[in-house]
Amino acid sequence: MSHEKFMSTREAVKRFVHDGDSIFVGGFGNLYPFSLAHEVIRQKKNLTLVKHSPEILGDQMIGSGCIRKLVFSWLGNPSIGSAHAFRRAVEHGVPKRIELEEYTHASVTGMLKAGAMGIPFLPAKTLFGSDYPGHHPQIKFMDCPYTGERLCLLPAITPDVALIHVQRADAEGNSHAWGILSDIKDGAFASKRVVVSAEEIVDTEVIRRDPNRTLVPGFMVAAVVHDPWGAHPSSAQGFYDRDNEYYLEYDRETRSRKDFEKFADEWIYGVENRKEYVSKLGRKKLEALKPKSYKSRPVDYGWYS
Amino acid sequence: MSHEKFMSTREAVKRFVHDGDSIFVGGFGNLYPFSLAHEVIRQKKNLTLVKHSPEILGDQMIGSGCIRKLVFSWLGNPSIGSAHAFRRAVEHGVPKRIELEEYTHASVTGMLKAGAMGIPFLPAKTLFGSDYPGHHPQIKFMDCPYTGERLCLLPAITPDVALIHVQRADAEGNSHAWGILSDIKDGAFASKRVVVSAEEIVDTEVIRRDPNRTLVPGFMVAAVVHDPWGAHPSSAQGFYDRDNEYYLEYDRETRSRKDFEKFADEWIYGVENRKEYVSKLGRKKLEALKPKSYKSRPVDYGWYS
Amino acid sequence: MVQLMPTARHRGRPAVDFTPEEMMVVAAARELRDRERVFVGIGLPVLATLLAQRDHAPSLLTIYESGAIGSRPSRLAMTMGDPALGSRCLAILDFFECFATMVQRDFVDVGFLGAAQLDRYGNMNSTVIGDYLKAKVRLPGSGGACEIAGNVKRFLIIMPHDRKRFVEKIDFRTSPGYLSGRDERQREGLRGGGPDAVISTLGVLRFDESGQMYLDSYHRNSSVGKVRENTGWNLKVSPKVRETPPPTEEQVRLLREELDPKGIFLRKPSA
Amino acid sequence: MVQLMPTARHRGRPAVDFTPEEMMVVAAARELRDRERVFVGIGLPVLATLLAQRDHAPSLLTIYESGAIGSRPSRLAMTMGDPALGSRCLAILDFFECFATMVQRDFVDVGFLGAAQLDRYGNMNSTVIGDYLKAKVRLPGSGGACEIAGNVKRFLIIMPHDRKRFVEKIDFRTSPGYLSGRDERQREGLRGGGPDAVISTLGVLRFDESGQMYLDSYHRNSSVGKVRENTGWNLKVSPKVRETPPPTEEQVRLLREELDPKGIFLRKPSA
Repeated sequence: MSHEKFMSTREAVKRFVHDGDSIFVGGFGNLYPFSLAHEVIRQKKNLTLVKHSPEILGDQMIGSGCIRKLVFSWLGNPSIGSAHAFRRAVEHGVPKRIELEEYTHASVTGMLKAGAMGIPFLPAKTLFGSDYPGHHPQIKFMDCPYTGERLCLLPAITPDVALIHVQRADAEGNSHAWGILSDIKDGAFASKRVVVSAEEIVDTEVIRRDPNRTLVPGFMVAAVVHDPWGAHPSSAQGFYDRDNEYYLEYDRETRSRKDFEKFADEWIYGVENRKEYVSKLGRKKLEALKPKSYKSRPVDYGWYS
Repeated sequence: MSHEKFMSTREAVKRFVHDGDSIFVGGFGNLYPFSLAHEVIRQKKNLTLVKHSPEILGDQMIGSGCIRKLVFSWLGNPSIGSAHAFRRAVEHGVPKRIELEEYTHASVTGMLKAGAMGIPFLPAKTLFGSDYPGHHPQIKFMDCPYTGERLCLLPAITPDVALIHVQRADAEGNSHAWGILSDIKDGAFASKRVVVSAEEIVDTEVIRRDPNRTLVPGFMVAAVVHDPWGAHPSSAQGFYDRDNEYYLEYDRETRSRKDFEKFADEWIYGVENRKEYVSKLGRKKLEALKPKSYKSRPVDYGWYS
Repeated sequence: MVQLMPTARHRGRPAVDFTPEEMMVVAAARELRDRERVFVGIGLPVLATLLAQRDHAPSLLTIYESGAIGSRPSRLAMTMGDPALGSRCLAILDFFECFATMVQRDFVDVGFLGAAQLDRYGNMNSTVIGDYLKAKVRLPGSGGACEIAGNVKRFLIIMPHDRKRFVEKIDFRTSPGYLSGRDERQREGLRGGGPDAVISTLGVLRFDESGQMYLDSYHRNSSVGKVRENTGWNLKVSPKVRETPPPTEEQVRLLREELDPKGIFLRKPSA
Repeated sequence: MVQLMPTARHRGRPAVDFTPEEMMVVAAARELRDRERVFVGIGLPVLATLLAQRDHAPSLLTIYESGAIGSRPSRLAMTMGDPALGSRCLAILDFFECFATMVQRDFVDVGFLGAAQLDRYGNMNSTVIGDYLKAKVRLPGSGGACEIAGNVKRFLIIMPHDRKRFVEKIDFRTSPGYLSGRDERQREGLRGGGPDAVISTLGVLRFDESGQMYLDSYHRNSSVGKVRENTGWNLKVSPKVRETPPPTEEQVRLLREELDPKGIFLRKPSA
């Protein structure tokens, strides 16, 4: 097997994220691909972002002017409050207006599920009695031909590229992940291309020893990047905790456009790559985020000969 | 936590499988619940069986007169040939006529998926150009309101009870399984009750150390049974191989109704439970079916405090 | 680590010293019954659930939106996707799968919701203050609120009580309560029982046969008058209205010493 | 264990001694290109895929109906759900998921099918001989054949060649070929390219512009006449018809010594 998919974060974003693309980012609290997203910001792409809960990853992309359209269902700073750049964009068009296509968690992730399943829509029991469908006529309703009940139809979304972060992958992109997996699999399967960043690059043998742990098979992966701490400030189950101080700081220090830019200058533009970012975080911070160990018991797949 | 769900195979089947029920059995080559199915036969239930590929487990239930209706997509003796009892039932009504509701693999499992998802139907791209829909008007077609393309609709199936076999479960029914999982999860989630048999009963701590491995959460499980070798003659990944000799013998020795009954007398009615069945198999056979070891590497979930 | 040891429900002396937030958590915990399956939200709902497990509902099953089932967090979870929820739980589902196979499939007994605005029928806005296309204040949005409101057997609303939030007319209907009454909720194709109770900083409110909110009890240091004053419509009051039974000393101790010892969601009482 | 070491394709001396089944496997393997994603069936298709990987397509990706992706079985798999496929593969999908996210989502390049009856348009019957409601011979049924036929980019049919199987009219249409021609296949809403080739015990057959089968090459010890004799309709023959290039000695050696040493799917040649 060749390792032609294995490359730097910069090259992966340059080759596989294009202006005008719709991009999906995986994760929920756990495993947000911050390193890939920061590189997208550094390369000043102009994108549609599809993500039920982009939280401050989305806020940073919006504040940096990378997002022209947002397909989402929740955008705040979790447990803390507002995502300020998002509010500035919506309330004041700063730094630029963004188009909103807004639904709910189940509808945005259901649209990706439909995309992953290769069907044009998925029926669901949601959005009844809500004002969202009135604003977004893509949502249709029908009477079930079997039960007569009213159903909401979620049209498929198939993003151009999925950015995901996982705990370990081989050089072909076969990706193991654990803990809260959220929409990573559905989003990756729905997308036309997948870019994976991983805490560890492992031999394919590690993957083959536990194929049920594979969240995304390598054949659908375009690029593989080795980015330890690539999900910081979100968590990576077993590797590090969410950095709550960062989230609090982000809340305090991005309340104006000028402050946001200062923050971005320091933490996004001011570093070349995740390696520099990590050394800027400092050893003390990194140590504080590491959990104690709590391991699974191995399972035996058996060698059949 | 109480252990009120933990019981004998006989009690589990007696309490949770009722005459007239529709039952689902999990697995595909790997992890067929043969022990539970044999107990169903011993208790002479009268059932609808929902299973894309019931293979000889279904054949034994049909031959024993337990099945009045079959919802399926393939029934043979894999790699060997016909399922003789199934053929006798369909071709000659022996030992009794069975009603067939017949589709394809993706349609039967898609109907269970719809049931698991809590929606009345799932659109799919299958069954076009096939004679099945003409025989089974439950299949409807529609034009997609988004793309205009023709879609096949798979109505949800929600069986009364799912019988599944897994590698390990705790006494509450939280079930770990690995290897080829097939339809076990969708079938269990679609069903009103779940009965689990397991190779090993483990402490809940083993489950909590690897929650991504949980295929079926205990809260939806009605009964848990400890049945080592419970999937024989099919395989249980890591525990034992498929018993090909059994399948060949079954092909040779069930070609007439009389021969079938002799076979069933010996291997189903002639044993009280799986324990007797296993000792009848004999140590030599059991040893021959055990694979060499091939273990996963543990993963670290981290202890966050 | 949270132990699931039950303690008797209303046993123990009533506390004298407790905060409005502590009262809310205790009142919410009381709404939960043993063995129920609870769709938990971060913040006060987590505390209410943990307290109920310690207090009277040891076999309560938690389901987090992130797909973690039966978590026993070794510390308070800060977000739905917190690794403290992903470690040591019983099962983890994918995100959409959790909605489909748990909420939509009818496995959830109780949900928790909050909102920026609430009307008399329990309809909620967590999307925008002002016009949707010309936001005065842009809020985070529905998240999973709309599907919880539209599917689970019943849900509880927890929120601060003032006239900006308890309003005659909400600016945007993010999540349905009873719409304009229980009948309309059913006609609209909504499932589940709708809002069961509102636990506010001032009292506990429930819904009558028509689906309209009424005051059932007011907390210590609140009153019927104070609640009505802080409500943006002419609020109905139960003829049996009374003071909300205060927390027990043990409940307050559990909250302060074991469940939120760092005061992350429950500010410590000012000395 | 199967090594993915490529060997040159047509290099090596043509074999003199080979069985019709070996010819079929080699002919099928030749239809597979490197890096294609193949939906594999048990039996001869497994052998064709393993042979292609050894012969000229080292990066062929296998997807089994059971959801196992990239398996490297340490022995021949006896069923789709064989634990030899579940161990040492790259990923495992659930059963319906494999259909949805692989076949329906258009990730599959090539599929393999067989049938009890086949007509000139590549339509297949694997359900019943006789009337569906009064079966003369009840066959196992579609399995996944119908969805493979209706979705993958192209598929290959492998089956024994005789007049009972190559028939004017099939008793039941389990899986669609070109229906009554390529146009109708498209009109019906079918996806994928339809049948690409039939590899029979007697020859290799392909489909013309209208979707009708024609003989492209006949195997050693077969002939145009023998193929037409064993076909239940007036079979078209390519003007360029020729003998199917025989396997190489190395291909036969691989099949006999490494891929199916026990002769599970390939009977040994009678001495």
